[in-house]
Amino acid sequence: MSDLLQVRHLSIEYASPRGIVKAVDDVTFSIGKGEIFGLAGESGCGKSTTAFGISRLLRHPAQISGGSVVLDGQELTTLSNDEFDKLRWSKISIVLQSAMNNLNPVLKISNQLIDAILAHDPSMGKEARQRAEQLMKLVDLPVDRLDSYPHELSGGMRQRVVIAMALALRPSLVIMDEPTTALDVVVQNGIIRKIVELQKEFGFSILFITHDLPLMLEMCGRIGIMYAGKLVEVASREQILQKPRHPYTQGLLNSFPSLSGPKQRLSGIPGHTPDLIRPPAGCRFCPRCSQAIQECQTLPPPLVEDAGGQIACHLYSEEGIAREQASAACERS
Amino acid sequence: MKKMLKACWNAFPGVKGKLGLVILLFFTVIALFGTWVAPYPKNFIGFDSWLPPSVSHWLGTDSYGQDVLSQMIYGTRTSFWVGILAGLITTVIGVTVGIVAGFKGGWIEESLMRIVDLFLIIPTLALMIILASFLPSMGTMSTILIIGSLSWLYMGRSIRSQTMSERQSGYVEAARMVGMKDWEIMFKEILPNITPVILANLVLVTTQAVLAEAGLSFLGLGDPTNVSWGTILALANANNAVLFHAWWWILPPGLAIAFFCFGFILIGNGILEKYRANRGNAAL
Amino acid sequence: MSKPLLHVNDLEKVFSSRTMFRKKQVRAVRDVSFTLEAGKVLAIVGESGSGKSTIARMLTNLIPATSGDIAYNGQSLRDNRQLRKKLPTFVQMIFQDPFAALNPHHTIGYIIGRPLQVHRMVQGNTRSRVLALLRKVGLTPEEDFIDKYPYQLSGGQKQRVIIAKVLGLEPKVIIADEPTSMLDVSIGIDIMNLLLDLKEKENLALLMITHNLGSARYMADHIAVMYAGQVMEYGPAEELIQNPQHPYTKLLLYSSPDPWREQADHFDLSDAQGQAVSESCCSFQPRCPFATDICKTKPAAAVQTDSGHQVRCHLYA
Amino acid sequence: MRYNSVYLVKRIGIALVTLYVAVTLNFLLPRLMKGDPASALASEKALGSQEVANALKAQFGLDNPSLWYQYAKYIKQLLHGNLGVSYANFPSPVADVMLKALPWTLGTVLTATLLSYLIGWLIGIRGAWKPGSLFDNSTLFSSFFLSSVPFFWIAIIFIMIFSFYLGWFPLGQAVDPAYDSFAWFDKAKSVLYHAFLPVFTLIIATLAGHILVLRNNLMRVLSEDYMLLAKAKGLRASRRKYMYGARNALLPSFTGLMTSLGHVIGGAITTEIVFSYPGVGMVTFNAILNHDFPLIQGSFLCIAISVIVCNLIADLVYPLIDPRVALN
Repeated sequence: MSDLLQVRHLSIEYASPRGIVKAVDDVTFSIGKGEIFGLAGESGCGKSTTAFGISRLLRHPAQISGGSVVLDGQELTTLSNDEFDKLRWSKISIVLQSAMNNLNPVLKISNQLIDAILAHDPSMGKEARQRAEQLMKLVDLPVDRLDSYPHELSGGMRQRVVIAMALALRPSLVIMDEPTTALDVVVQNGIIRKIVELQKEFGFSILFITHDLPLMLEMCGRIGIMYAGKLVEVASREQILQKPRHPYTQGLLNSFPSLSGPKQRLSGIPGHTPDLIRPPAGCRFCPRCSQAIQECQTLPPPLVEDAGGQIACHLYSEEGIAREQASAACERS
Repeated sequence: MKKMLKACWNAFPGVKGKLGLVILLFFTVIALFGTWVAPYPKNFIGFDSWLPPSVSHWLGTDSYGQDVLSQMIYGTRTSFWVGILAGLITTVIGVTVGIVAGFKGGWIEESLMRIVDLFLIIPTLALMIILASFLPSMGTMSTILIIGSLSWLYMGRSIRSQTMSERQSGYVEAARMVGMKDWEIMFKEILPNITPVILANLVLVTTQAVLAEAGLSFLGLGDPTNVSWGTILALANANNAVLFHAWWWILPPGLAIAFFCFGFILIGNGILEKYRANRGNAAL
Repeated sequence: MSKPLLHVNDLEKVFSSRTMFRKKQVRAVRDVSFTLEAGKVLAIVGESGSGKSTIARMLTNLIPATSGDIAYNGQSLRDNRQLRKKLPTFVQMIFQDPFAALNPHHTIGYIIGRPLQVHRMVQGNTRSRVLALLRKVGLTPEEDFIDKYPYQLSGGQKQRVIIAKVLGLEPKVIIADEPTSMLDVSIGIDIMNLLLDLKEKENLALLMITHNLGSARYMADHIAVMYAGQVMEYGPAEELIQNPQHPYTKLLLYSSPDPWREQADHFDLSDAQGQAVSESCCSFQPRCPFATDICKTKPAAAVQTDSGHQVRCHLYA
Repeated sequence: MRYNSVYLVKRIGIALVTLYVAVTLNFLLPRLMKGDPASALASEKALGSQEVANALKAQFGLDNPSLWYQYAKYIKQLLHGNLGVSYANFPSPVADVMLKALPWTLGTVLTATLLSYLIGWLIGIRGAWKPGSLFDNSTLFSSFFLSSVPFFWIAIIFIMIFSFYLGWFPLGQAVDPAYDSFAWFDKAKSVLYHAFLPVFTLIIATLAGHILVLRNNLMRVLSEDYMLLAKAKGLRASRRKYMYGARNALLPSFTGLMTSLGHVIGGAITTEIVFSYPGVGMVTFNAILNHDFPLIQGSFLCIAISVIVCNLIADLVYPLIDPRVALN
């Protein structure tokens, strides 16, 4: 499966009154064509910043301070604004959290669906309206709703309009930043099933971002776990379900009360996230990690790529494994 | 003493706040110590008229032969006190009405806000003219009362909307959960959180008061015995200072009003910016 | 069976808003009844707009109930001024948003200490009592926290301060309105564990309100599933999760993402959320895949089924 | 039309109530302030003859002490458009003096307010679009300065510069002395030529307020999600700026425009005196000088009525911009 998007050593920082905040630090991952890739992590881990960095939507103080983003073989970070604008929505589109205001309150739904199309193909004129009707049918919304205003739609309907809008120009990558967080679980289920259905039909790739790990495990093929600006583990869904490797991933999985498994007490993760202005020297998860070893305090863990995906933890780096076997050996003897 | 000065210094945040404070101090000094600073006594008409600025008369003399500089200095006192006192009266009324209306809600809020909206539409200056022209004697005190009693409307409304947004927040509901009395929630819980907005409004209202006083005295409704920046301008206009090229009589009062109010506005905006910047730690 | 601490009978709340001509009435809560014993946890689960938060506000007398009866220790709340004055020392609520529930202008010591003074739980200096409360909720070293301002604390720490403040009034019943929905999950679990431990140690009754069935199952002994202001199904937690009866409970269960589940059969569902619910039919009828004619004409009554659940559905009538 | 009846009735209701209060206020003020209202309204010395004074007292029911009777009479007179007789330009009734003066004031004030709102809108948008830029900071600081300057001072300065030293504009008055003999085209030219400076003064004086309000509104709107989405859609900067940004920022400031109308008229009163422009302001000024109370009351009433009417019009225009208001 050739790669659609390659992100190499991406770093994003912004100046705050207390100093430079390294929101995203040396993140590397790739998304295949037609793959649903998940980026999970708790608040402040930099998952949304990464997405906005890729699609060049960073708000003022934040800026990319290093690394490369290659989409379909084209390097994005060096493009000029005008060149990048050509890609906007035709190659990359975005679906934001379904807060009250992701649709312009004073414009009709039809105008907001059409203006993306017109921006890239001004000659459309009449057929633009038909395209808008097509898009509404695509997400099972009644076509007569085209002439109503956003405040007349329910949260679920508004989110479906935004999804239809994102597919207006058949982009190759759709970034979804917490698309269903503000919705009820039943409506969310309907929208997630509609997204998966559309993905199968049009074959675009999805970068799905959320803090809800169970939802991600149900929907995404491969998942990246971020913590305090670092990408700590990338693995397939089955791998993460059966044998999560990074201690933080294990802690996360042990924080979600499940509906079907046995009812036992969960421990969660003690402590709280580090300060991104002066992050701890070694691994950023070290202060909260129960399996921390000597190197963790001093040495940032190297990124290891292997069959199971990517892992950035000393337990799995070469010296780590060597020491592991040594200590295991002496235990046995 | 040093600590108090320090606290007062960073109570006026940012470059704007500091600049505003300097301007304010400059005018306070003149208002308080005017009589010693002014080269000639008040309304003293002992000189030739229309003298351009010279060593003895830094700002020249007007058509009556009064020294413009000393008139300006005495005028500072009136405008200063009118601005401050009218501003305070307006703030006290505006804050109480705003908080009570914003917090209590129901018919109290409805009636108060109807009155405010009503009077906001009717031009306040016209109302002031009516009041001023009918009052038997027009002392400085009555000017302050008129301006104070009519300019709290805008402030009342902005404090009310601020209080309403605070009323929705969690800590007010938590306070009611604990069983705190209404007055405590209003004045010990909500008030500290809207103080920055009150201060910003106080500053705005003081500016309006100074401008209103200048307007009233320009129309000849101010205190005839007293001199203020407004009366100087009124006389300048009435005596066609323009035809006599008497720019030194026209410019200073206007600039003085402008800088005085400008200082206040700078302070107001400095406070608002700091308030918005650290909405998290709003510990003033 | 210990005497019920809290007994709610046929609770109802109608919000009426009057525009110029017509009187609009919204029945937010309808004929809700349940009991709560000391040391037990009841979870009320429902989507937004199902009336669950309205019930919490009625129980704590923040808003008056239109009809129905709320009794604490057998004493009804209705026109009982004495109980209402003392209510804060009987029932307390933990709010959903810890970031907004603490006044940014007061120190933690003042926030926890002030209620003690309001209800004269402590004479004179409240500092030692506040330190004890901070220790009880795990905010140690407590000397560090007592003089801090809310903006210096993380979300989890803020929620612990709120719990400490609530404990200060030594309530018998604690109502937690979605206590962890604004927090990261790894911190939320600690808060839930803390609430469970406190329930055991202090023998409290806990009423938890949430939209997440997972946390309801983790915390509660009994679960009540609410929809459009009515209790659709009420039963022991484990029983209700393993063997749901009411179609809506099934819908909620299968919609909640749970990767550890083998295979979940899906409903197809019309996104008819927020449709006007008339009194003459079962309120879930517009979205119910099993709706029959009777559902459209007669409101469903709560029925005790053989599995011990109370279900409001014609399938079991 | 898209009007929702409830909104319409509510707005007209408020306008009528405000009008009623203004009228009642106008009636009560002289009675509360000075001793005997009769002496205020029809004092013999000003009119020079006893019969005229009595006739006036009868007409206004001042001879009957009961307040309600006077109030009823006052309202009746008002409905006939009779605002009493002005002392200064006796015997012409107040109503005529007002009718002559009102168009001048309304003309200048309305054009000035709309133009200043438009210019303020453009500057505010450009400033907020690139916050912190030189343009933004300079407009911000000059707006602070301008908003703290009295209207009439700007007027005097402008006369000094443009009329006196540069001679581009007349020193005052509304029309040329030989206005009546002009053909209609020259009349219009002369009116515009004389009105330019007063309108320009009003624009500059009120510009600062509009810039500040609009800039703050737009700053808030720019941080909304739909702006981010518009950028992500690759829409042209102009569409984002106006159809998405400005239209949403316009709404709250439109209500601000309505309340600022009263403030502008207040300012216009003093400006007209400097330009000796024969509007309501000038009339009020002369009325104050001559203690001509009926005229003062009359001018106040006219100002209040015109402001209320303008606000009602603005209320009716508002639903056309903000879809949420008219339809719900």
